[in-house]
Amino acid sequence: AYYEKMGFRGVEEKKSLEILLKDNPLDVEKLCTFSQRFPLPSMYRIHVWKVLLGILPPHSDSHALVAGYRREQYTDVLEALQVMRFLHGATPQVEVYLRMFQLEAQELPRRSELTAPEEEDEDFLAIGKAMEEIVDDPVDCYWLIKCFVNQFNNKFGDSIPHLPKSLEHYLSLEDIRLLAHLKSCSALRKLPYNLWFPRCFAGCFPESSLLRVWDKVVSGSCKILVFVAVEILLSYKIMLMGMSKPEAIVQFLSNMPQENTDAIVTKAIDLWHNYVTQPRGAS
Amino acid sequence: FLEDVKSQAREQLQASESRYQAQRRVTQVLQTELLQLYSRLEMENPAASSSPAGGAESLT
Amino acid sequence: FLEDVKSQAREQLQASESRYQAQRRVTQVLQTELLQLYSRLEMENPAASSSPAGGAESLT
Repeated sequence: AYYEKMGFRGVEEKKSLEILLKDNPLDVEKLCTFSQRFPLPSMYRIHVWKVLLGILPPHSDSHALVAGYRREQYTDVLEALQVMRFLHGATPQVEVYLRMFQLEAQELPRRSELTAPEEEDEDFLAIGKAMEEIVDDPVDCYWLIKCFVNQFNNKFGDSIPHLPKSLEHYLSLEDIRLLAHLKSCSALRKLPYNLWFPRCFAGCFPESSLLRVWDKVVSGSCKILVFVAVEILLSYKIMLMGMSKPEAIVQFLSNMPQENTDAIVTKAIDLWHNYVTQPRGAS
Repeated sequence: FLEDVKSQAREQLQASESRYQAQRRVTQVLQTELLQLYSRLEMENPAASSSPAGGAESLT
Repeated sequence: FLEDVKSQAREQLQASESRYQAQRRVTQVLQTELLQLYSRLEMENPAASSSPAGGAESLT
């Protein structure tokens, strides 16, 4: 009965999204609200992300024209990098995307000073690799990576450093004992935040789980990331309580098992709805 | 009046388009120039050609 | 309705401008690369430098 209900809900959601997608111009705000509330049906996900990230404009009758511009822009940048020998046949695809992104941002190193990607590029590369698994078409993929990264940094760049504090806050409400344990073995400040927040869990989760988190990020929430982290800690509570060395905790969390990531994401979204999207005072 | 707005928009888009095309022609000239230079460098300095190629190789 | 037409035109223009801007960045990078190559040519082949120098000047 539960699955029937869920299935029924899924059909209703899909129908209401289809109605929204027939609007011309598209109501971006409503699409955001939908994406905050429900998981996007996979057949519409890429399209909705493109609209929410501004890759496609609200007016549907401009989509063909704009998509043509996007494709040309992609080709122009790619060709130039090939002519300048920044790229060669064996360059990994994510590195191609990185160089294109750098060229457009006027951050391309000189060719004579070109080295393998730097540590500061790791977030981009992680997000790029995950997006590559999600999106087949390279033009779409490049644009989605570029706009995802740009929107994330512009909107949430200033909030990222505060997310660990927020994690502490919600963990104190959810499981004060676990928090006390992490604090007492001084692991709390050493948790792998850098693998979690700036790259939105790319590389930590299989893409199938990641998608539902990124639905929320693309539609305007970075707080969801905090709740995913809370649920990671909660679901490995028993193991974490048994570890007293911070290095062991960090080591474990940096190489998390991949089995129940779907359940973690589902619980994280529920928890996030409880605290944030449903008015309950806390924000 | 609506037609007026529409035609103004069309003109703006065309202007943007022609700016783009002009810039593309510049790019093409520069790219041709660059390709010629690369091949000249490699012809003139077959010994040193390891260094331009080296730039590319260091990428691998 | 008029606002709608205007905003649609604006969206199209923005996408077109973004394509133009990217092309401009490409031109800049190509120029930098060319200048570097010219100066390297001159260092390595001071004798043959007269002709590449001409090439460099035509860029400025």
